[in-house]
Amino acid sequence: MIDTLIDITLLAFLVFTAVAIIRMRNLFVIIMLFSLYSLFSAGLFAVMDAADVAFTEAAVGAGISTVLMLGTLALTKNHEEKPPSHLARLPLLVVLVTGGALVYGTYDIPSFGDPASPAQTHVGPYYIQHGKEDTSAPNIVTAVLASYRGYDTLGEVTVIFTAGIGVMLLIGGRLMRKQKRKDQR
Amino acid sequence: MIDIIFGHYNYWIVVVLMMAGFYTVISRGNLIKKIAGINIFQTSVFLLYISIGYVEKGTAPIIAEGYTVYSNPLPHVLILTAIVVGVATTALGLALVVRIKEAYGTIEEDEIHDQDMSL
Amino acid sequence: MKYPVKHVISLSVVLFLLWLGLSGHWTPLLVSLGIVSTLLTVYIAHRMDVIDHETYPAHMRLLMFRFWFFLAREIIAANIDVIRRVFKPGKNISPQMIKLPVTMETCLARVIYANSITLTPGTVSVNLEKDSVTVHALSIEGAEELRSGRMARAIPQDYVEE
Amino acid sequence: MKHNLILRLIAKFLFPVIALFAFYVQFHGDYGPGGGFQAGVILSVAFIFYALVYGLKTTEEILPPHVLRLLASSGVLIYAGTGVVSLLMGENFLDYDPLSSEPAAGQHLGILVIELGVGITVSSVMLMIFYAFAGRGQP
Amino acid sequence: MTEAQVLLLVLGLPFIGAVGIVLTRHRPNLREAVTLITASAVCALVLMIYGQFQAGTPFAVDIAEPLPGLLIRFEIEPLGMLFALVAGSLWLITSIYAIGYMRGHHEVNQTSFYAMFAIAIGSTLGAAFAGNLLTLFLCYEILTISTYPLVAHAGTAEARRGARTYIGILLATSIGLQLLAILITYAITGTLDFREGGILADKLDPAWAGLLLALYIFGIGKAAVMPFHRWLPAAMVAPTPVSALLHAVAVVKAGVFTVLKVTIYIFGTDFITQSGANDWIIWFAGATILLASLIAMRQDNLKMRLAYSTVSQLSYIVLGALLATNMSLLGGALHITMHAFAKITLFFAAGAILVAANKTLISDMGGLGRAMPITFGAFLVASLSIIGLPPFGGMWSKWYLGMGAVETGQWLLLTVLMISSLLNIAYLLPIPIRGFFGKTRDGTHYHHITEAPKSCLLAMALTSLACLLLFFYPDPFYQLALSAAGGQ
Amino acid sequence: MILAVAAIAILVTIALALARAFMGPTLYDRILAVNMVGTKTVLLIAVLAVLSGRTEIIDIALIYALINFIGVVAVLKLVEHGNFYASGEED
Amino acid sequence: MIEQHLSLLLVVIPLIAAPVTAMLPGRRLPWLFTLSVTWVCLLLASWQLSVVMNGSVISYELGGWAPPWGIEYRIDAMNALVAFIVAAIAAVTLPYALRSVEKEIPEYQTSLFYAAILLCLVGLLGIVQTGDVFNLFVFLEISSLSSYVLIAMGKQRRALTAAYQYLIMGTIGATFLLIGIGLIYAETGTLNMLDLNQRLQPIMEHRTVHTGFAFIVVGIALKLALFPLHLWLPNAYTYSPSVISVFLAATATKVAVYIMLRMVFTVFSSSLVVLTSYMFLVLGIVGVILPSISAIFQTDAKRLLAYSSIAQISYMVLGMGFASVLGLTATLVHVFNHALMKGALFMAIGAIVYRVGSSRLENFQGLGRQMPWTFSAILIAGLSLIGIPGTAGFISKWYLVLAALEQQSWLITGVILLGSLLAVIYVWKIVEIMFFRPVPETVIEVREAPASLLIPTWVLVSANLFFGFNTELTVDVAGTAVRLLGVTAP
Amino acid sequence: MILIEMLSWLFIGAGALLGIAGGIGIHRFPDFYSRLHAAGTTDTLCAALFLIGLAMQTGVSVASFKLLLIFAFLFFSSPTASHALANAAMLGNLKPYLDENNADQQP
Repeated sequence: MIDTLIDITLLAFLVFTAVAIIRMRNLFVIIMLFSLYSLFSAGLFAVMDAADVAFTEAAVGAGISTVLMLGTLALTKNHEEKPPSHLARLPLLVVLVTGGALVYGTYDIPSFGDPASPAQTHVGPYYIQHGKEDTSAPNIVTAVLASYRGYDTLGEVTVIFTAGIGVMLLIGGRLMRKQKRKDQR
Repeated sequence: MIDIIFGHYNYWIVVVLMMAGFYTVISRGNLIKKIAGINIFQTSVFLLYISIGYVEKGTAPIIAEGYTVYSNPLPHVLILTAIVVGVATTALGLALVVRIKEAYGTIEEDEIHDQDMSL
Repeated sequence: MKYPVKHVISLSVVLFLLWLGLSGHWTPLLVSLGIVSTLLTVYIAHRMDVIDHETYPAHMRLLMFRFWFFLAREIIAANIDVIRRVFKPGKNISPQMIKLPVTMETCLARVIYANSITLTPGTVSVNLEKDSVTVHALSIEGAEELRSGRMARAIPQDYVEE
Repeated sequence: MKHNLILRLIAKFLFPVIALFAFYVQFHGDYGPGGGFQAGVILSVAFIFYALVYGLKTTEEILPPHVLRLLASSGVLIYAGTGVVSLLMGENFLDYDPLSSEPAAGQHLGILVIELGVGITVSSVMLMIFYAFAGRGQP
Repeated sequence: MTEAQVLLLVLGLPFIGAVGIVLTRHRPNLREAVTLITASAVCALVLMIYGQFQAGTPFAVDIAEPLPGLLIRFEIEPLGMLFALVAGSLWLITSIYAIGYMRGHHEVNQTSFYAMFAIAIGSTLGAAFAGNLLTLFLCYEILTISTYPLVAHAGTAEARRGARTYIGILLATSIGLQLLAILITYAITGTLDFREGGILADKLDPAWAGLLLALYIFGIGKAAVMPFHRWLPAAMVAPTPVSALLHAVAVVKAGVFTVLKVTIYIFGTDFITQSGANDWIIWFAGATILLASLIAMRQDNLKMRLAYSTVSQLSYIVLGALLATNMSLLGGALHITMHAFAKITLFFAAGAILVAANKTLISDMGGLGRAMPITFGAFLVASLSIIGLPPFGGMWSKWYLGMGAVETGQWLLLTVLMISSLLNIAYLLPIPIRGFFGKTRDGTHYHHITEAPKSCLLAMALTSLACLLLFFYPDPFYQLALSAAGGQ
Repeated sequence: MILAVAAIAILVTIALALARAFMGPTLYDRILAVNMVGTKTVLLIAVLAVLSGRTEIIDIALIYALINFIGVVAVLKLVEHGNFYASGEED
Repeated sequence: MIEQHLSLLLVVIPLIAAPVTAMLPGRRLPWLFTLSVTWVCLLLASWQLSVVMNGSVISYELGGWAPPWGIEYRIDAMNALVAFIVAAIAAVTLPYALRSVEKEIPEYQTSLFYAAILLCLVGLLGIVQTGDVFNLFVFLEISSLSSYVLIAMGKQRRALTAAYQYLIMGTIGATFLLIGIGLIYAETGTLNMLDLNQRLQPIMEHRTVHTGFAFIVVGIALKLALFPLHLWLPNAYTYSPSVISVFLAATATKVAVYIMLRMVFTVFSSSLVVLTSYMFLVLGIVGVILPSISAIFQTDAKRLLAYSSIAQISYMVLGMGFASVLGLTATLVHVFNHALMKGALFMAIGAIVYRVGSSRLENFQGLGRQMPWTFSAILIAGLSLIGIPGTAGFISKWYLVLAALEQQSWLITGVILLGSLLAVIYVWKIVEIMFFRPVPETVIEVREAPASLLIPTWVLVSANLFFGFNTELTVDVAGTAVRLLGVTAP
Repeated sequence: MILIEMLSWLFIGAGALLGIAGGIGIHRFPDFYSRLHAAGTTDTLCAALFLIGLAMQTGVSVASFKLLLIFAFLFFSSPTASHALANAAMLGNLKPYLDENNADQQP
């Protein structure tokens, strides 16, 4: 029961934060609220028994992403968003259609927490039953991440690597020129 | 009806969150705010996944004595990967914003557009 | 900058104990990984030049108990005071901005002083300078209390060598 | 922010703790929440913290960008290399069974190694990205 | 050499020649020698093939199979042989003419001119020898594109505009209508081979036959049936040899040749007549004949007048094809030859006048014939051939076309033909008459004007002689046309 | 039981702090409120961990306590210096 | 023994090569290394294609875990064909890259630039090879992220906004895909494509499945630049460095088409397809005509080609819309052929940019005579784009129209032909300016592009001609692929 | 055992009250600096009470060690953050609301 309460309250916080982010115009505040948003999501993940995800979201959403956004803000030195010049009707329509589709789509989705849903009966249980003896890692998430779906994780590392290369190419000139001088020496 | 509400409120609120993020991305002209919007959008999708993996009276999928019902680890793994992808995208997007600011002197979409047009 | 080997050792020991406490799995593999991790951390810290007596006082004596106790009592009392003010209807506070002299010699002591002021509800150190600290106090009483120097005297000065 | 005495001191004190915590998370991924990615992020955050307090230049002297580039690449290579090793041992890519005498132990070892690869790449890339952002526009 | 190799050689030679021309671009004499040698070789080969073909040797070669069951295939049959003979022999003559003309007129970019010319002829020969509709279409399109730079040769804004109309109409009709027709044909029959008696006969609902035929007739834009004839006058911005060879022989004849091929081998004459597919399209051809003649009368620019004359004459052949009787087909096929020789002479003459006197308007040509008697003499001969008066080759084709009309009882069409002949007289004969007997506008005499360069004169003489010869000795072409038309 | 009460109390506190974060009025008020929400969330997660009995979750609280602090430091550095590269050596 | 791993190595070799490239110093060394890697990939891809050409299927279990618990590589004729396209284009682009990159990218960025190209290749190949929907998403992101960066490396500042726009649109697309995958996962509990197919069949009427399908289709459509969602594409192709325009134009959207085919026909393959086919047909019709008209009015050659790409993509979408054997064959053949022609065109334009420094059409005046080889390349590839017989483009148009005729849809037949006519206009616009406009007085002599740019261009041009005559590879493989997709409708 | 349980309840209950009081405080106080007192200071004690209470529940284990570690960490970081925030506000020229009765005010 208390789980449900926390769940609902955190969801409500998320909604408030999201609405506030849309309405606020000071980018500084937006970024801080965004970090709160991440934090609440991390809390929700924890409530929904996704410890690893909560961990990651806390580290990434509230840590790295926020710092990077602040760094951008420092460079752009533009703290106030311009007020929207007109009511964005088309985006609103698109969003409503998308949202409508999603609500329509969730009608047939198995109930929240239903242990008999396909997701809980098909592939997932295998990992829980065999994960520990297959990989000798009690944390099944790690077992799946690193072994059963290790290839996805290789892709994930590659994604990060790509981002690193990308950022270096885009704004890392200073760092690389230093490197270049060292090479020449 | 009441069953549907209780079984789905989580999804619905998540949908609302997604819409909020999505709306921020497509309606706002400030480049940083767009990135923030994208992040909100993605985080909400993560919530959707985790909701799918949640099991009533379950616990985190770390095998231990005394627990038999665990939540589904697969969505967790997927979302871990997706979070990483999200932060990578954010980093790149922000790097682009920095460059755009240097090149145009503004990070407002309509001002950038005006500058491009006046060429 | 050269610093005593004992700082390095004390830091290593503290960190390794921390590892053991966090880990909870005392298998050979994890303990050896713990040793590796500790050494790596110490190496980085060494490169960073952050190992010195200020942070890892190998000689820090446990006699600081007296201070801790003092601080805890202050914190509790001050908390009650702030709560009272929160619930007191009408005009409940009279904020002050005061400047206090700082007489401590070492950096560590000054930092402890400033942080203690902050920790004690009702007063916040706003700016710590070479020989003074600016404090924002919630009430006249709080300001007076600080002026009296009771807190300053409680800061243990004697454990700092050199 | 170095002139802020309090922060400087606290940073000195906290940095090793955070770094050690990162290593803890790195190596306990198979027992509790965490793993290479989270550890990488925490480690990079520790350095970011140091850079915030002591300045970017100092940090770059401790951990130069070209070393980071090297580390970022090597993390990916460690991961993929593990897969190649399993190939060489006659199994499918990323099948850790042959890494040790018995499959479960092999899996354990494999997971440990690839998590290390993840951690190295993530921490170095994150820090690299931070360097790039923080140092942009530096005189 | 096997037959297949010979066939490949004759098809490949122009392209090899084009490469040779490009390679020798810095030495004009050598370049033109290459052109002449290639043209002679092609002419000789075509004649050789003709000889063997008459002896009964089959020629066929498959190049590739781009689509399952659809080959790029070359095969010689009588109609193609006829067309190849015309194109091959006239290329040699035109080359001779072109050398004189281009030098006399100081044209720029002569290399690309000669090279594209060779490619155009190569694709014309390809179209002539095409073994199925796909191959024909392929060559047809290459021809369109390779002639575009020739039309736009001058590079002036006017030339570009003309060339744009040219390529626009030709590509649009071929892609929009002809390709569609081909695809429909393929979708219905599963083949695109040329077959005696047609391939559509039992497959297509006769009710739709008319529509499909219309797609073909209008889709083959090179046949210039109104309303898709605008490209031909527009292409008159090209240098005269281009107009002569391409717009009197290669391009337009490729169009009507395709029309003949489609009617004979795709639809089959029986199917056309039985299904009534030709009922109404034929009137487009008839109307084109008359309207184009009428327009031609009103043109003062000589080349434009000739262009509209060509439009009109092409529809004779289309008419012959659409009547779909043995006689009319024979007439249509023969007209390819007859009209080619006559019209090329006319264009040669027009070019010669331009080079020698720098005149393009008919109204300026009074008395010019006295300064350039050979040119105007050739012009007269060719005009008479076009009108269809004996003793010139043009008589035969008109005769058989008329017979075809009579055979089917289309008296109205016969009338059209008659009127058209009268109109021909009206717009062609005044030119030589004015040339020989007219006065200059301001009454002066042309002292400074002499005949065109020798090579131009030579070419004109050859073709006008051919017009005469074809009356007395039409036999090679007659035989080929006859076997193509299905009678023996 | 008491843990449930604790959780609710923390949620209420977070709600109050959140309201301050939305209302401002100054930037510093917001930072303050965000920081407070952060600390309280750390507690919430800790309570949750004990509540569910899965003490592994405490790691999340620990990490968040770290990250939150560093986030605030970053914000302050930006407010004070306007950039991330300054070393502060100048004075 | 190694043979069973070759399909995997096709992805893993560039993946390992990318970080190595990032560490190499200088200009030539990274290039040489990347070049050899792409050629090895081409070899592997050809081998793979030759194996599955006869209709057999390669299955590879990553990590030794059997699907659906582990990730599976599942390669049939369609994957192999698309992988071959990608590898081939990469192998041709790399020789071209040397001179072009030297001119457009500063030296200190060279090695990272090549690493990014390799990563993009890894992503594209990974998408194509995998049989797991989430793995597909991950590799999709690798390719997307690297292409954002590569696009942003263009010299003009608008490259930055183009990349940003692409990033936003691409991320929205990827997130939609993620939502779709999530909904489907909630309904089936699996991520393996084959398994999904089987488990989806009995629950096709579920609204969640419908919504998931819709989100997947919209998400891919964003990546595909399907007509109303194409806004990112023109800028992205216009302002990116020449090499990247070539590579992305020839591969990225093709791979997106592949994903669409795979998702719609392998994963869902049922009554839902009928629904989408109408949408595809409508969007395809509009998408052929409007972008073609836009292309006509462009004043920048690259931009013109980009709009033409959108129109060409719509042809592929039309083929999908028919959902028939012929239609899908047409789509696959066009995927192949369009890669050839757009690759050649962008390469030729890149050669001009190399000499002239701009891709604006006004600077192209009279270049035809100064750069005859480049010009003829543009001409031939342009003819292929129009669909003149004898070129590869004709083959795809042929099948497409046949597919339309088969279903007696005269409207679409007309649209396809009209699209070709519009292509005539915009191709001719370039040709005319290059060849028949006099060179402006102010322009100094321009030389023909260097051989290292011309040879790859002409390799593709020749391929355009070759595949216009020899369709054994394209049509046969496409036919096999379609047969394996299990499309039975006429 | 029951004693520890009771003590833990007491600690947690006190912490909860303190937390809520702090939350109300940041709404009742008029300006940033005074709110800082309400938030920052109650934070420390509130967290301490909570964490100690929780640690009592878990008994001697890795978990309680970690809880105490969190406490130690907060104990150092929280005042630092408060101080830094106040410092930044002052440098940012945010004027405090001061009691005008008091003439003693400085800077």
